[in-house]
Amino acid sequence: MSTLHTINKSPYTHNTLVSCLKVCSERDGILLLEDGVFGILTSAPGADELQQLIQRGVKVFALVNDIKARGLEEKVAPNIEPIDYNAFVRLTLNHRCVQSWY
Amino acid sequence: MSTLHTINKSPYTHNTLVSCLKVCSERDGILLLEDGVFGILTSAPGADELQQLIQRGVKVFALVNDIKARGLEEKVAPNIEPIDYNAFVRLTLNHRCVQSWY
Amino acid sequence: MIFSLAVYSAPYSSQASYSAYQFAVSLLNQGHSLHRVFFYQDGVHNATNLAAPPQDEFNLQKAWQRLAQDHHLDLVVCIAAALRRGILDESEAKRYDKQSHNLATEFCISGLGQLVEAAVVSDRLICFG
Amino acid sequence: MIFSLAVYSAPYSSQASYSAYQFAVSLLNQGHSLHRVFFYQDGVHNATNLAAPPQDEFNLQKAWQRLAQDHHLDLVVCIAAALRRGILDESEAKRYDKQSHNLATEFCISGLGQLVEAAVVSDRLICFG
Amino acid sequence: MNKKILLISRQAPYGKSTAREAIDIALAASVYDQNIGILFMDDGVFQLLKSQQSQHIDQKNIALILPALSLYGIENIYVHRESLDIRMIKTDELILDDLQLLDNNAIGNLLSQQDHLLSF
Amino acid sequence: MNKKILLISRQAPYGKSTAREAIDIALAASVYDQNIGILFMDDGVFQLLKSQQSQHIDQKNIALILPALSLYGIENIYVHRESLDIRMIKTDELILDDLQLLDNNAIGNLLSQQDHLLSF
Repeated sequence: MSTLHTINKSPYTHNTLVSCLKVCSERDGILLLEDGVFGILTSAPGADELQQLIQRGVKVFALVNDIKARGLEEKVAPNIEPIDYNAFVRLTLNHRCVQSWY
Repeated sequence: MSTLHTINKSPYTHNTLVSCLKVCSERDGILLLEDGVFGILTSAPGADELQQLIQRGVKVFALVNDIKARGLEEKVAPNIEPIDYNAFVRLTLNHRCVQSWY
Repeated sequence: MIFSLAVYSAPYSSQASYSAYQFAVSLLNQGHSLHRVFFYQDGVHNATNLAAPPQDEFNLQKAWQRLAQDHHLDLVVCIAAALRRGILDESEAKRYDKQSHNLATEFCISGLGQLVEAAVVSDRLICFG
Repeated sequence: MIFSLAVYSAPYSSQASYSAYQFAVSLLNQGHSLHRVFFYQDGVHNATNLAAPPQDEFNLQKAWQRLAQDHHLDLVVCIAAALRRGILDESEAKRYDKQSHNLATEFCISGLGQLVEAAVVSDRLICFG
Repeated sequence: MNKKILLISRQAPYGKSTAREAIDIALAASVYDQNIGILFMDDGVFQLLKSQQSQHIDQKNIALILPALSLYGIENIYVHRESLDIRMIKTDELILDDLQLLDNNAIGNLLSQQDHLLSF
Repeated sequence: MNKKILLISRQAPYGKSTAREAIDIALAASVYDQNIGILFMDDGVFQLLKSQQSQHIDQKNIALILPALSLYGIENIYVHRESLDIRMIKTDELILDDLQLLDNNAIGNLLSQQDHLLSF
């Protein structure tokens, strides 16, 4: 079974996304939430590594409420799936455990 | 007159030091304190830019209490001056105003 | 499935405790059970009964209380973190000779062991910080 | 010279309010004057009288109070930030129908204008956050 | 005594209350007869996106509060150009249109001309 | 029911209370009969420097608290090797000598074997 990583800090300000990507395994999932959703931007630090991980099988999600709140709906990078709180709950059940990065 | 910049976040974790260095003028001063004192390490992100600014005239200080607390006394990069709280107060008087980065 | 949540941030100052609340609402709506919400570090401020936010702002303290009433939730505040941050129930206030106490109803104060016990009992433990 | 300080972080959780305190001690020792310390954002938690940290840990709330007594300091807590975070004096507690209040002596609650006034009056305004 | 005071707002909206509480200070400061400016830089520039819909997380919309700055007489609203560029944000995406875009050197100069800096 | 629980401590000591409060959880957890481990990574590795003298900022010395981990029966103490390397910290500077150094892949594997992750 695999790990779900949640990231709630802006990748422009904190190193959390980059730290997470280093130890993320190929069957893991990543959920961006709160200020972590700035990681959906193609200009974000770590965005290229994130796309490479997606190509290798990592699934990346972002909380749609946080995307809309910050006005980023039109800016979501390819292969990142916006989800709501209900899907967040289901996601935690599809993974063995959850690592929260902050 | 010039600006004193204080930085209290670790440069390994936050982008504050790098942001500060971008807008730091040649007659400015920089004080590293709290977790900002990890910026005294030669391996810190932004350490090279910091040394370049020092060469151009920027004065860089670090709070000695915070250096000692974190066990970094032997690791201070060249041209960074450890100072105590009393010298911190005097430093704020030698500059026109203080920009706190966090 | 059995969930527990750990909340490490203060309401208003940080969005993390709001996210934890929305997560709790969603898992309960899906029929899962919520064994415990454990408030640690600045998360203990979720349990103050003295907050008076503007009427037109979301009141997270009240929202936790309503959710606890509706679903018989166990909202536990870490005693060590609470004492350092000025969140006290009546008996702690007496013990430390304080004139007042400020723990909201529906919350209780207990030890760090309650977080470990929650981990043992729950299928999922999610941290919000 | 006339200083004022702005403190934006909670004691214990963050080192910033401790740094502000040491800065205040140093400037007073050097004979400067401290017009005001303004507590904003999570800094308002410096003013709780309910914190009960372990005996062998530095008690920042008490340290501010002693410093204020010794030097007749003006320790001002922002009312908007305090109401949202559950820091109340007696009259605010009455206004918002709360059973208790928790503002420590030596601190007072006032508006954001007190920070602006401090900036106008002071030669140096230093922010700790 | 008329003082030059610059607020520097560097945090993203919503994840922390910092952005919101910096604006509150700007509005409070405007009633005093001082020379108040505000500078958005780093993640603070995200506060300026006009497409924000913060009702989805039960918070007040910062894009709707910001126009009050000029109504309250705060004329000098600065934005760090490089912070916009790094985030690939174009000026037509911003809620305010009377913004002064400054490069790194101009910001260094701006800071050095102030009497006080209030940073968030 | 014996569960595998890993604490992940990623914050520097002293600037925030996070590092200290993570250790408190580890010590509290040890009295339960579970399989408890702790991983230091990112700035969390600074907690391990033995030269700390935190009395200079009136805080308790984390380097003096950490040896309690093994006394309390927490045998698995992991350190992210790259976090040490990036900070140019050598293992002989560390307060504990029973540390298991792990590379990126090994940490990915370690996480995937746990029942719960408690992150700080």
